[in-house]
Amino acid sequence: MSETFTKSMARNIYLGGSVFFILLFLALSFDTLGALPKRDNRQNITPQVALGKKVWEENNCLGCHTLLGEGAYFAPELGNVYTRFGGSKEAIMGFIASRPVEGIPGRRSMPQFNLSNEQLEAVAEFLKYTSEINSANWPPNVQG
Amino acid sequence: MSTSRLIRPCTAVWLLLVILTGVTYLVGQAGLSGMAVVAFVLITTLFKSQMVVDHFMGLKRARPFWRGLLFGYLLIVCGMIGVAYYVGLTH
Amino acid sequence: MQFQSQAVAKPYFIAAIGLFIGQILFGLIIGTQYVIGDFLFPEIPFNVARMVHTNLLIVWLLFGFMGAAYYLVPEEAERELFSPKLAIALFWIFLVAGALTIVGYLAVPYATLAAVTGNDLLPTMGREFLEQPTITKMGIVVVALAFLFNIGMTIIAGRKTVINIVLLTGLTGLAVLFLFSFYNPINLVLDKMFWWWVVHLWVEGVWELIMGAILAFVLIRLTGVDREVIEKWLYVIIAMALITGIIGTGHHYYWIGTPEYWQWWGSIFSALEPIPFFMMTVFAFTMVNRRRKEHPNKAATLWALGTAVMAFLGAGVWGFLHTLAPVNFYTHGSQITAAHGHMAFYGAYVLVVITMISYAWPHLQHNAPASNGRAQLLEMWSFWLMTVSIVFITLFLTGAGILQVYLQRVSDTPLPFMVVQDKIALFYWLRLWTGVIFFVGLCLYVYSFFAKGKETLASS
Amino acid sequence: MDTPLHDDTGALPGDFAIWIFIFAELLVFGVFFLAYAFARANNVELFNESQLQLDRISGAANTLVLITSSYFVVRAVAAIRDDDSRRCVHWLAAAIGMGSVFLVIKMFEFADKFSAGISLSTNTFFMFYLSLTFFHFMHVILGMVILAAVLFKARSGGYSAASHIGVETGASYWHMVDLVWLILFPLVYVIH
Repeated sequence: MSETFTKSMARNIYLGGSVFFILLFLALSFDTLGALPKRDNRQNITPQVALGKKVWEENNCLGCHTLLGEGAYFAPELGNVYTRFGGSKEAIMGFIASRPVEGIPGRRSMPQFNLSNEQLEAVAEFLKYTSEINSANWPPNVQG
Repeated sequence: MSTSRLIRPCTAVWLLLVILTGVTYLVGQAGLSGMAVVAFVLITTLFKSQMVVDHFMGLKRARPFWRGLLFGYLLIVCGMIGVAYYVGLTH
Repeated sequence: MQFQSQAVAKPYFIAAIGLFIGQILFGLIIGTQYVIGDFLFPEIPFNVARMVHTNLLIVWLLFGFMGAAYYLVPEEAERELFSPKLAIALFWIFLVAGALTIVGYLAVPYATLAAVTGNDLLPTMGREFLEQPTITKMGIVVVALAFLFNIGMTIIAGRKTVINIVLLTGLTGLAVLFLFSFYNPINLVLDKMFWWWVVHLWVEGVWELIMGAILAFVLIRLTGVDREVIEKWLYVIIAMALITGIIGTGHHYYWIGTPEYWQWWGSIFSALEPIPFFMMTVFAFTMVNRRRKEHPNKAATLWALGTAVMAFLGAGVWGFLHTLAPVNFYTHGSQITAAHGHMAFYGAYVLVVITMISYAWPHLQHNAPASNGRAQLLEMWSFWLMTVSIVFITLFLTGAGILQVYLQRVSDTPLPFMVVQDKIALFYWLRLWTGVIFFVGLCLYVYSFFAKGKETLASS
Repeated sequence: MDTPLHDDTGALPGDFAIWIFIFAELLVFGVFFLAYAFARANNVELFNESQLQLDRISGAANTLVLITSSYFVVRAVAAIRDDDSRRCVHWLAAAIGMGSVFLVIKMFEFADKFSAGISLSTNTFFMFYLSLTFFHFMHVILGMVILAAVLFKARSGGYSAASHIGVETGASYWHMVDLVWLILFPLVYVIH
């Protein structure tokens, strides 16, 4: 190759290119923050939802399940579980509360987390709130 | 640089680009559409872009490979835009 | 070894490999739980074992990166490390904090750990890969800052090579972006959006700088190719990585509540993300082909080339497979994602750390440029065993993923998750057995450190 | 002197590093253009309707502005090949000036759209319109920064007829910014 190709210009491309795309990313992120209120269902964030998210986190639910497709792939998607369970918070609460301590022989088993009724309701409310986030029609169907 | 010519080659290219831009604009203003019009606009665009590549970027003096690479790029982009337009017509 | 203080890298490398073994053991546990659901239940439920698996991966890679930095920075800067004592102190702090965290995961229920460590005060736990108690996260920040100080002071006082600067930039970015792990809003969409600022901008951003710097360092040593050439290509490659990777974050913003324009931005830019990996592959092979000397450490060359190829396959090709929004709509959060994750992490980061260890170890241990022939042969065997295994693990998971996506999401009569999991169990069995072979490869790798050869290479 | 060394070798003008960047940018824009074109094919009516709200005069004026500024850059390169740093600086300043005109016109256009409540989330057409033009807008700014850096170096006598690869590097990038707009304008503003 007869082209001139200097290290200092390569460095300039690296620095200039990085700054350029960082700024672009910040600009897009800024626009996203402005667009979120219409999509993220924030009007339904209640203290109960907040508690639900905390219970969700402190029992590491994401260690088995996905939520809006993110998490582990060992157990069903829960972003739409409220819809899948027929819009029933009681069904969700009942499922979590009824897990056998010793598991189901030979099957993937969900631990018994010994949640209080208040915590159960909060988790269900959190999952209801999650199901109402505008996720661009994902998942493709109710099975998640 | 030759100063004996009436007009510098690059100035002539600039003038040509200005005129062709005017034509493209007028096509838009006239509200013309249809495959033939779009083909005309795209070929004009291809021509204009290649003028920039050849005479402004100066790739006319570079190895044919580089010039060909950019021409190929422009051809694919303009061509596929034309294909997409055609697809839109048939929908 | 040119500088005495490079020796502090040694405990880091040992810890890295030790934790790597732990990571794979827990990988085998969760691989088993995939097919024998109640395996070790309720003592070690899947979520705990998986958390140990992924957290050990992150921690051992960080040990590897730090060890690599301690080894290469003095040599590049041409001076002793600013403070070897600090480096050793940080090693023990990090190791003990890491070990305590893992013990915490295994000894008590996660909710108890959260309560004990005061997650109420600043809740940051329970998010994928960032499960560490808040206090551990703070410890990580402190260790990272002290580490950066140590490395930074060394670089400032010494020769400022491109490799050192790029490495320092990458490590600084790693530390700075980790701060977003402390931001955990109740709004789930915001939470997820900024969670990716840690996770994506790590693995598809600043970690690539670290990887590029390590690879460039090793290639200069192994091939004897002019530093100028390697350094300018390093710049170009990481420039491409950031140009495509930063906006490429958008491929995580398709379905989590963020606006739909990310489907376009994310698709377009992440479709170009294979380019830097491809360049890295071409770069590594070109440099090795143009080598000006025959370095006796053949194993290190193999690891380096393996890094370039496997990073391209895992991060580039398998990433591209499901990165376009219309495809990702069906594959998001399926076994396809798992397939990509396994090969990308192995190819890009596991291999680059091992490359560094493979290059540095003979210097650290024997003060020789290479281990004996038998040790190298064992290393190469372990390379092929682990690499072929990970390729098959990826293929089996891809097979599982394709079936899962079809049965659960595409077909006219979508089946429930657990029904589908039963139907694709065969692939999980295959993955598990391949994982066992991977573990054999890893054992062979560890054994190679102790292998005695007939011939002993002259001291450098 | 009128045929600098690199002309004989058939090398790309300027530093090869910038060409790697240029090819990468062209690739991004190319993919973006085709994404627009095929998204349009699926939404012809929406695109045609929304396109009517664009200000074609601004678009055309900006095309002329960019072509002219590119022309000025050509003259700047010619000047330095004649070993005339002073004229080179003048032409570069003129080119940067035209770049600023582009930015001003574009900002009026953006302001007009924003005040009409149009955003990235309005519809697919405006998503593309704003994305493409804003992405290009940032490139104009980057190009101006590069030209300004070249200008300052030229002003301090950093280039000569024998050594002016930096001028060609900046010029090549600026022409790329022009080139992309030459396709963007008919694609987004005219074709319907």
